[in-house]
Amino acid sequence: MLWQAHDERSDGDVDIVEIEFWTMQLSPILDGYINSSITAFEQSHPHVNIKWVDVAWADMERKLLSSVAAGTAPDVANLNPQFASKLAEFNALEDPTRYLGAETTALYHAGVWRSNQLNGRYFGIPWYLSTSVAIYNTSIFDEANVPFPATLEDIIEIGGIIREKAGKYTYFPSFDGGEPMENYVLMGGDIRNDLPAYGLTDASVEKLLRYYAGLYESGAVPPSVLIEGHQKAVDLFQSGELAMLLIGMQMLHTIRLNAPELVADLVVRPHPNADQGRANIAAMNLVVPTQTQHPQEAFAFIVFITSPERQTEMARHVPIIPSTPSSLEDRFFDITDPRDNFEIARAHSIEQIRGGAVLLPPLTNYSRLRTAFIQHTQRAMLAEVSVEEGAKNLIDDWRTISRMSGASPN
Amino acid sequence: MTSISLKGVTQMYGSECAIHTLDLEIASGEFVVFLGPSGCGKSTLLRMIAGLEQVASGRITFDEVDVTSTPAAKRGVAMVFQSYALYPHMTVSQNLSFGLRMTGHPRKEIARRVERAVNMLKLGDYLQRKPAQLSGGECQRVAIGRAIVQEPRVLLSDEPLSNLDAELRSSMRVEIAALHRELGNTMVYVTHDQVEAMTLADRIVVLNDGRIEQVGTPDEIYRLPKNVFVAGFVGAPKINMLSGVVVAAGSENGGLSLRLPSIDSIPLAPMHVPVRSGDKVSVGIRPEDIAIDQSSKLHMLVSFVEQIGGATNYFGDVGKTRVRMSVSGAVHFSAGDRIPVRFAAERFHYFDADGQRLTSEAARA
Amino acid sequence: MRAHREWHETLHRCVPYAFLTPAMLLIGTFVLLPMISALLISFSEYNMIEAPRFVGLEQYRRLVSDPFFWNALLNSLLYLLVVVPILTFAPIFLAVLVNRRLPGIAVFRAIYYLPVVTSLVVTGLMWKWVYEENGVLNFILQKLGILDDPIAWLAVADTSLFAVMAVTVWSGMGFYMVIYLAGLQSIPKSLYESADLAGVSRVRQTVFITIPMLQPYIALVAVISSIAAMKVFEEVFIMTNGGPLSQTETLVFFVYQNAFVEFDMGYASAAGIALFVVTLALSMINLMLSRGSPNTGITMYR
Amino acid sequence: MSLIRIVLRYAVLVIVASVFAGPFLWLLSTALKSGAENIFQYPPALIPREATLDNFKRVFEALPFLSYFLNSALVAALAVSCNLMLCSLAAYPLARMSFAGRQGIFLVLISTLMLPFQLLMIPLYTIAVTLGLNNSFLGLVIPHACTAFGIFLMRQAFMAIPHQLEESAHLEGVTRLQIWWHVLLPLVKPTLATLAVFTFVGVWGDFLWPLIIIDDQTRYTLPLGVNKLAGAFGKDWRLVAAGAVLSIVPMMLVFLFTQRFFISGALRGAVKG
Repeated sequence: MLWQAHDERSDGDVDIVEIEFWTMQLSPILDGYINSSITAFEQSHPHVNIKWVDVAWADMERKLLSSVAAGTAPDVANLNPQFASKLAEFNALEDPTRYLGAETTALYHAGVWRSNQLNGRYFGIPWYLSTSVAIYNTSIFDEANVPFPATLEDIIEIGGIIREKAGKYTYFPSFDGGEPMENYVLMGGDIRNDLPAYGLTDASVEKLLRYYAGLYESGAVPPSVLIEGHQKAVDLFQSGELAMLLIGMQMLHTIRLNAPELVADLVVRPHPNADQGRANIAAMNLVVPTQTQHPQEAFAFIVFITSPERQTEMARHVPIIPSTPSSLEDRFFDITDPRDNFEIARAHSIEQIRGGAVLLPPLTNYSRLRTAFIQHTQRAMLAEVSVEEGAKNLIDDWRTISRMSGASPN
Repeated sequence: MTSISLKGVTQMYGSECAIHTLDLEIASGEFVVFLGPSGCGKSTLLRMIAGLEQVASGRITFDEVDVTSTPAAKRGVAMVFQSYALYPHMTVSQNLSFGLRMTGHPRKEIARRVERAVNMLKLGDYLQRKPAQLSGGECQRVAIGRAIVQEPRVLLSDEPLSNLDAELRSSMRVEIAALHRELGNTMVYVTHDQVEAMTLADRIVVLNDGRIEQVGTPDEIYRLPKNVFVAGFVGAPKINMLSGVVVAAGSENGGLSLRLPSIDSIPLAPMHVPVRSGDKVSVGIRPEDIAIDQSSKLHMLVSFVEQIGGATNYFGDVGKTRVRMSVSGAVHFSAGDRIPVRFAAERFHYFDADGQRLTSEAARA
Repeated sequence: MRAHREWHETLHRCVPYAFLTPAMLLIGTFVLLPMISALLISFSEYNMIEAPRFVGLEQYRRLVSDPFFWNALLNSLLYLLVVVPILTFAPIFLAVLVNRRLPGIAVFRAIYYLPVVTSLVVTGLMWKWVYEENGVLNFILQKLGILDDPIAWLAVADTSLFAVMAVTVWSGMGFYMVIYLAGLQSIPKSLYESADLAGVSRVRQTVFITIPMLQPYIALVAVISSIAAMKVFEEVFIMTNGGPLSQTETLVFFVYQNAFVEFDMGYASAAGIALFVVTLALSMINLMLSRGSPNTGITMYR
Repeated sequence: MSLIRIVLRYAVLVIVASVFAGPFLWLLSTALKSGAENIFQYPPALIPREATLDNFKRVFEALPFLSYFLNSALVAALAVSCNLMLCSLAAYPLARMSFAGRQGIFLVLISTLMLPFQLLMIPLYTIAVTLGLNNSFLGLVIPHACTAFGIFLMRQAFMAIPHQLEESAHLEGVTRLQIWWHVLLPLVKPTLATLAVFTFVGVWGDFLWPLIIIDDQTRYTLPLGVNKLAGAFGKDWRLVAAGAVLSIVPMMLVFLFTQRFFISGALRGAVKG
């Protein structure tokens, strides 16, 4: 290493800085776009060399964690806010506001930008966004002769009828990611970093647990929700065994690919609870680990690749919603074919994102909270405990965890 | 031509003593057979000479040179194993030449030695075959051949014939004897088969329980067994061993006879008997030293008859004593018969209470 | 002369170590060193981002009072209890079945071995499909009239752990079959020939000749399959993710969860060391019970 | 064998085979299904309506699968030869020589089998990074280059060889190294073949470690490729299945080729009685 440094210095002004850039599952679909973005950036920053590494969605945490532990972390990484907040908890991520001016940060969706902070420090820059819309298989609803649910709670009754009349399941509430907690907020609850037990209340937790218990009891959801995630939901829906999906619009492409004959029966609607003023935004972040030697260049690259122009361009290649609201002004996002499910879904998504928020804030000890939340929700769902007792246990656990981390002021 | 000397050699397995302090001299060019029951330590002793087992204490010398800590490979010995130990993945010819090739002998030299062994053992017909395609006898020949090509100072054999059938065994015995004459090197041979030992050995070393019981020519071993063990181990059918008290019994036969636990008593030889009245002794009588004698007062009640060609073995009781008798010729009696028998008292072997041979000056003469 | 001999002795004594050196260097660097590191980490608090902080036996204290740890330990032991006997003995019959020169036998061998060469990721995907409510297993059982209503095998608490075990058995059988096939080659044909002459049935021959003769291999398989059973992870990770309600959480799953989901490497290492101790104890018992003790088979010669 | 016996035997063979092969038929059928067919229908359709090799073609178009293949093959070849060599070397003294520390070394080796890799991964990665082995083929080989399991297996095999074979070579002045190479190794060919297949399977299917140690896509191995396939196309199961089939085929070939070694009667006639 020593001789290398010496070499560089003797070369004088040409100090090439290498920025390692990790993305989540964008290759090979976005190969062309990412590579051209990198080339464009390198042309405007001749002393920077971007090394792109693409990692599968499911493997990012393991791989990033190992590299952080071994001191070989990338300079820029593409993470979801939950994982990013875990790293931020240990001060492993640079604060972008130290490097970016207000005029730059103002470019991003304000609600999403604000959600990227933990204990008063920012840790990431929003890249692209998505939100769940409702996709219905009309043939099942027709067979059971029921309307689409207007709220999440409606699914219990409608699902019961569908189970009885069509012999199919209606809904697959996945337990991977933060979905149960997001639903808690969607149903009127609140999760905050600055309150004891993160602000959970008996009444609203009971309401959520009652909802899950109801779903299970009425036969609206299959038992496999206990062991599988949203991928299973998509597979079931594709096989015509599930009546509805609450999922990002990009899944329409997958469904089209795997179950082509289903497309004619599909109807896309906004998320059932979205019209009550609460829509959840799922954000993808770009972060800079503190191990980097070149934060300046790393942030310069992030600003470049998340710029409104680059994001609009990106949306032309893959079904994402840019995190820069000005991108959405582009005519590209208009509906050109009113019968195209995907364009409808995108319109709904944009609508929801404009008025929506990241419902689940970054939390200290997130994964422990999540594990406890899911554990108690599932117990209540299987009626192993009463809804009241389940809520009490859940809040007790959260209180313990919040005290452990010292996150709350009590 | 190498002489071997073992001095105070012991071997332990854990805390068990496998070989007790043991001395042995083997002369140059001698054919020595270690004979004994299984587990007596004869293979261990052989392996110690080979260098395959370490010596706990004591010294082994070859031609006066201490080889106790010389590695097996450097002692110039070769060994024929009971299991043949042929390399199953090599042909006969590869098996023969393997060691020489590995130790970097010149090709011509290897060819010469292999050819010599092949001629000596008539292996020419199956040089290209693998051991699995050979009969037991052929495998044995190859195993011997492999030892010969080493041109060893000492040729060791560990029960080499015990896996062969009886007929092959006897013909191989002849061949091995011829081989020793031809090669003339020192040979040490382990067996539990007394016939092999008797026919092959210049000298026999009888081993029991990690100790040498007797060393001697086959004739000495048979005629003058040093103790009860040797007497019992060598000779077939087994020697009769009668224990009793010597008593004075009238004037007949010098006045001594052996009183057995039963009422019977057997008169002893007239003179030169190394015992006195009142001694407790064991008397060994080889089955062929008992004869049918119509004039005898002793009778044997036959319980079993065994016809083995040239001779007949009778098993039965004299009084209350079990007795084996071997008579040349065909069967005359059968089970249930009473035969008058006479013990050839002049051929008795006398042993004391510890089983050691009793010898008087006169008896030895 | 004497010096020469001593030098020779020394050289000779070095031979075994010379044979071992390359292997020990590699294993020392890439296995033992990480092992020691894991042991040290188990005495500290370590989130893999900040430097480890020594906490003594704290992690082990946590472990003892953690019901999830005990649940995982019990599940692993249950796994061992069910899977190891099957994986130790069933493959013998498989090996005997294909240890014949019959036309096409190589293809059957290959088919039985197929699950072994398939990555557990693919295996998990396939079996999830088999176990589904509208999957093949329910389809077949309903067709045969054994089952009235389909069962979500992996999602129901009563069946989930056993369903996962079945996959472990399925994917391990071929592996042990191959070990036994190698072992079968060492049994002398004459034993079977004489049994044939005595009119002993083939099944009895397997029980009374093959199994006793395979003793060292059975010992090997028993040890290896117990170690493997204690380390079961992928099947669980892919098929049930520990669910339903921790019903299929095994020890290694617990380790993984704490290390890579909770970032609690110190705690995960303590659990890993506990796993190590349990496995070691079980293996020692296993080795002692079987005759393949590490003591056998050494001659002293030089 | 009588005809009935043969028929019975084949019947058993086929029934057992169906249990083992069943799930693969679904995999193959999915890989052969065209884009116009719902692969999730119920009851499950095993026979594709119109079988097509299109999915395989798409796999090769989408990713440099051939180069993943070659990478995997290279790594596997390296790992297998290293492992066979080092394990059989180390197993020899453990099985056949007496020396101080033998028992201890053996126990330590066995005990290394008992810690889960998940726990060793991070320290191992740190060591690999220190040695500059990350992102290299050599780094991929590390966990498979010398396995305690291999040593255990080889030791077991050496122990089964009659001592006299070795002793007789020893008396002939053959060195230990020569005995190991010329006498012992040929006799444990079945076990070597077994270990070769096991090692091959281990490297070929290894996923966790390559994932962590390799960043550079040009050094990807097959499992990483298949994994990428699984994620990259919004879970197009047809492609995933095709990729999985492609990754299994080479291993089947290796097994079919090596399995005759397991069945050779290498020890027959080595020792009588």
